[in-house]
Amino acid sequence: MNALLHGRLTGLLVLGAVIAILPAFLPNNFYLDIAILAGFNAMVCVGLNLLIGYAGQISLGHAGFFGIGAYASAVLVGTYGWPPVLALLAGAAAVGLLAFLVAKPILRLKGHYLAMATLGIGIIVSIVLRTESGLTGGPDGMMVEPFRIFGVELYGEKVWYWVVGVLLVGVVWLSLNLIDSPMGRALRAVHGSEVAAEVVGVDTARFKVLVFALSAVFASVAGSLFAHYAGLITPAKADFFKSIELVTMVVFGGMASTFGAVVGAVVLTLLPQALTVFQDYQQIVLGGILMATMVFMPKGLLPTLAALLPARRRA
Amino acid sequence: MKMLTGTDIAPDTSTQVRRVGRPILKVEHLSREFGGVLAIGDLSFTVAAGDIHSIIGPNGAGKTTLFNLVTGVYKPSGGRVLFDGADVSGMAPYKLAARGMSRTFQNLQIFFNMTALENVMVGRHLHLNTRLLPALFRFPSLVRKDREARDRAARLMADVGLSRYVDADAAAMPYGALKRLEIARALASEPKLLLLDEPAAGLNATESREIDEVIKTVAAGGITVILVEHDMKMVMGISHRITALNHGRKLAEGTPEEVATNPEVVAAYLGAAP
Amino acid sequence: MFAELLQYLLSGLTIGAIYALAGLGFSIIYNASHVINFAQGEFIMIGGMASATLTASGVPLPLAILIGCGGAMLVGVLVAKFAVERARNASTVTLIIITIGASIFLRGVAELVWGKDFKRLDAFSGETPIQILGASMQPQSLWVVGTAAVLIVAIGLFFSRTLTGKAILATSHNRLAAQLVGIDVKRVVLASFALSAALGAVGGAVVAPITFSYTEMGIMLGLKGFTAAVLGGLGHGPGAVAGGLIVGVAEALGAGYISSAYKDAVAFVIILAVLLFMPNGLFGKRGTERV
Amino acid sequence: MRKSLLSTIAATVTAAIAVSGALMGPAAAAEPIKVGAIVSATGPASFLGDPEKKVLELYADRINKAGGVDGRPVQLTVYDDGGAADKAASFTKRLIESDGVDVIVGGTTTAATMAAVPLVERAGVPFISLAGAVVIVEPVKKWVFKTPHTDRMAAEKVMEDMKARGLTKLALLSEDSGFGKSGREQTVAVAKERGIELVADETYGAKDTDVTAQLTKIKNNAAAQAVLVFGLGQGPAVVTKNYRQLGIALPLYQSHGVASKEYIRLAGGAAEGVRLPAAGLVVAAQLPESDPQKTVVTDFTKTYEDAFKSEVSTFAGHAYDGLMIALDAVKRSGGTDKAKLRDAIEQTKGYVGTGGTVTMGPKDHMGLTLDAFHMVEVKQGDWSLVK
Repeated sequence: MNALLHGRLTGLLVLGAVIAILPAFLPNNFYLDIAILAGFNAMVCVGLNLLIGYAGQISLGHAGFFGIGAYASAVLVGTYGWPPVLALLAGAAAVGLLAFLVAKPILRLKGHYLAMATLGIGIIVSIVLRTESGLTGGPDGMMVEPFRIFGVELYGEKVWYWVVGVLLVGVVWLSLNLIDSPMGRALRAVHGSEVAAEVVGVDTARFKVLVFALSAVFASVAGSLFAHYAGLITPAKADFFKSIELVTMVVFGGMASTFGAVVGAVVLTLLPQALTVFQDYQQIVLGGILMATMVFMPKGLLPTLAALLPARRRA
Repeated sequence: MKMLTGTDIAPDTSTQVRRVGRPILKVEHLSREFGGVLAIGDLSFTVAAGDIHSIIGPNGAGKTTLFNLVTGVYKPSGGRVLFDGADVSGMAPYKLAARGMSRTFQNLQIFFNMTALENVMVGRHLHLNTRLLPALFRFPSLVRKDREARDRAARLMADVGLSRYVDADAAAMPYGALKRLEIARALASEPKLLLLDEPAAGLNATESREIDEVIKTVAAGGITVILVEHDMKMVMGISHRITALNHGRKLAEGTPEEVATNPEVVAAYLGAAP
Repeated sequence: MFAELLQYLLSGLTIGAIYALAGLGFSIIYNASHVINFAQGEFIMIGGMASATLTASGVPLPLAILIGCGGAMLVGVLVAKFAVERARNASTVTLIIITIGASIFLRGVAELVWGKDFKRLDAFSGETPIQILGASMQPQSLWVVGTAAVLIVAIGLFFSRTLTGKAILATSHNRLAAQLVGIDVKRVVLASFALSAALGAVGGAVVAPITFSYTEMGIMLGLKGFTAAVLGGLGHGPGAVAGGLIVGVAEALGAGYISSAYKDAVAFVIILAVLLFMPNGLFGKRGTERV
Repeated sequence: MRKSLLSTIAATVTAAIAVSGALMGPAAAAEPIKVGAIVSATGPASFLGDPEKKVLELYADRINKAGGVDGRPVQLTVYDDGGAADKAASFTKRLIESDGVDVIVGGTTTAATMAAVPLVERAGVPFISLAGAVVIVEPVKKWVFKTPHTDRMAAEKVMEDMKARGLTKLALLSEDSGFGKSGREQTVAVAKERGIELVADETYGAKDTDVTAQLTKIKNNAAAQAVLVFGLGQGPAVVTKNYRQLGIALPLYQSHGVASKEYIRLAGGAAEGVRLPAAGLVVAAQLPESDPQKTVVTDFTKTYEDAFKSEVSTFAGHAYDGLMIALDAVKRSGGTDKAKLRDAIEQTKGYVGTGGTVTMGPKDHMGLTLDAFHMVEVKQGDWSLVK
């Protein structure tokens, strides 16, 4: 118990420290920008990992929720003049409700059928965003107003870096709390054996729906903030590829590991930028790395590395 | 599988004081078919509170199907199940758990993605705060109760002889220990009725005896036990009452000695026509 | 009015035939290995690109298709051997990521080999439209539908008449039992990938004159193929074919009568609606969990 | 397999170093002129972006071999946005923040351009777009310029031609992309001014492989006398093929978004008789000797076709014009001070390029007039000037 709590705090402290000293090593705003994008992805992945890694349910449609959050902010603030905070909350509430409504029927599905259903939902959302151009600006997206709170406008990489950094630590904290709670154990039990969870009183359907909605809300909030930060949102941020990218980050970093999700998001956000030196070989290298990692480290990066350190495993 | 032999059918009746408790479980005309094949047909029996009630029968007799019907894993095609006087036919397992029914599985259903202790703590689910917000923000009350649950789970593990596995990953434990872990997990939910599906299968003689003791202790603690087991020595040794099944139907019911001497039961086990 | 409906049906059946082939490919691999191969669309792309570029450099069409087909089969076997087989016991998600990695990799190689531009492949028998009761279709559509029909029948015979086919079926029913009766399960998996790749490649070649070929042509076709396979019930061959045709026709009707912009959404709306009521697809077996 | 992948990576790294070495090569002593470019070399607009990328690289190289500009070499950084606006925005950020470029050429598509606009405006970096829509330069943005003709001019040119043929009822089919949407708006506006009636208004997706549904509706519209397609990339080629498949007999117009031989190659025989407005570049040989562009376009065509063994397109020309206008401004402003460079670009006067003669001003950040825009028709697989 103490060891577990201890590990939790250590992890959070390390994460916080890395975030705090990182800017000293980043030469310009471009690198800050990449760090911020990694942070946004990490937030979504920490949430998605609760669903995929801990509760063992697949979603190939989470970019759709990210997209709804982003567009809710873009449209409500830009077109209807809502305060950004209110728009963000409205987006999150709408996504939570939507996720809640669709989750009940689709989470009865198993394995590949669930993959198909979530993929379908994500694609439908992205098609709607792409098509309703009167509202959303169509395939080329729309501009988004800066985020304003208490009369202060959040603008520029230097400001956003700290905003995203603090939020990420917060999201990781929430996730760690959840995992080490009765509800968290119920989620993991759903993954381990649904029927065994049921016979000791776990309403598996309820927890699946709850975690699906929760991870969707994480994605929505990240989407809203991302839209304000980037100043431009396009349906590409809600499409199938983005969903796949998110799942890949979770699995790559290590399923059922909150810090793994963070690591996966960071590595896979940096990778394409680093791979631009490969020019035409970029895709080949990216595809190759994905395959190789999953074939040789099916548990993902962090758990595999952690297993190499036997001392940590004991703790 | 052990064959029924002469020595096996010699229950130690002297220690068996017949207590007739109120009925805790009533199965009435229960049936279930799979694609036209009847797995359970018109089955009725009653389990008295406080008993160790065994269900025996050759492979394919429908014992596990019966467990699945009683615990809500499968929905019955016909008939009903009454638990504590209420009709619970087809009720979801988690609702039955809340009413005080839990079970173990013939094919292990362990949460291999957790530690042994956490497996048992999941068993405490019904007695803990499982709401989202307290979990996310780690309310002090939740942390305190969770700590209690942890201690209690550790005690339960000790009760079933698993003290040395408290911090182990479930995935790293031997088969025999996992069998007991399932019992500990089921007990953690504080059931009134516990269904054990072949708790001794795959265990050696020493381990079987240990399980035997565990079951007796459980029953002594006031928990009704329904037991499916092929180890006839164990069944005959600890059961108050036995229901014998064959081809999904009831073959015989009674005290161990009644059932053991029932020619139909003997025939079914020997594979001969009655 | 009728001509319009017929026009949509013809368009729908043409593209539906390709979805059916892709869906069948998904089902075959799923049966043999319980893997959803997200690189299925890339087999289609390889077929389309190979036949377009080879004919452009003077190779006769049938030979070009054959080479494309062979190339795709080789790629399929390599993917099975070096990626899927090695990760046999990995989780569903991990396997999905592996095949997605493979598809990204293959697209990258294709861009390098063939370039990023669109390739044109001449229609097999001219472009003079065929008029049917006021609707018109490209002669290539007949090639697409005809080829798909022949392949589907051939696959049906393969599974019911040949030893290899039966071995694949046996493996899908019970992997362990198949192994015990002496079926080399690994080879069955390789064979299923080769077979699916061949189906995809031929599909890609016949559809290329209609859609053009380009390195990204397989993405949507692959996804629709997956939809077709799930709609029919995963692992159910005839179901996948029916699923493909249903998706194709529904899309064309949706584009014609509802909104062309929502064409791609039609397939996914259908699949959601079906899964809501039939969690195992239209023809899939209802499984009962063994505990 | 692993081994070959590793050697591939090694080869690529070596190649990358070699390329950057070559770029820095001869005039490495002087401070380079940093030109950034964002093009859609892949994706649905690749047949616009790919030649643009090639031309930029070709001419940067040629200029450097010839001693650079005022003795300073051109250091070109090109990123491929794959046709995605958000990628264009992120690469713009990278060019400005990390690569520290002096001027940016690019934005193959209107969407990519519009995504970059707020960033360059804020950072104060001169930006010359290669995209078609009028929204890029109207209203005028301080740091933003463009080289191609606008969609508005294309609509005007098409309707001029319709009038000449006595046609007054137009069916419009536009792509759902930025270019198509802007084109649609301009067509609607111009039609109103010119007394052309818009009898159908359909859209299609940039990646659609079948548009028979939309065309069937147009076919069944008895009023239509001509059809105009506003789109770029392969979409219009698909439209053209489906158009012939359905046997629609009306005259078919395309926009300048398809002024590339790629379009004719893809659409094949179906493209015969299609008309579109295009810069003189694609009909270089057919231009009269008196045309001021004659020399420029003939030379450019020769250089391009010798280098790449493929036929020149107007898009290659847009990139050429963009690079030349930028470098010309560097020369005139005597350096790479961004504000001075911007002013110099705005003062471009009488520059004869592949798109026409460019004379910009504070209120005109494109500088082209309608007379450099020619109506061409596809005849026997080639462009032919409509007289």
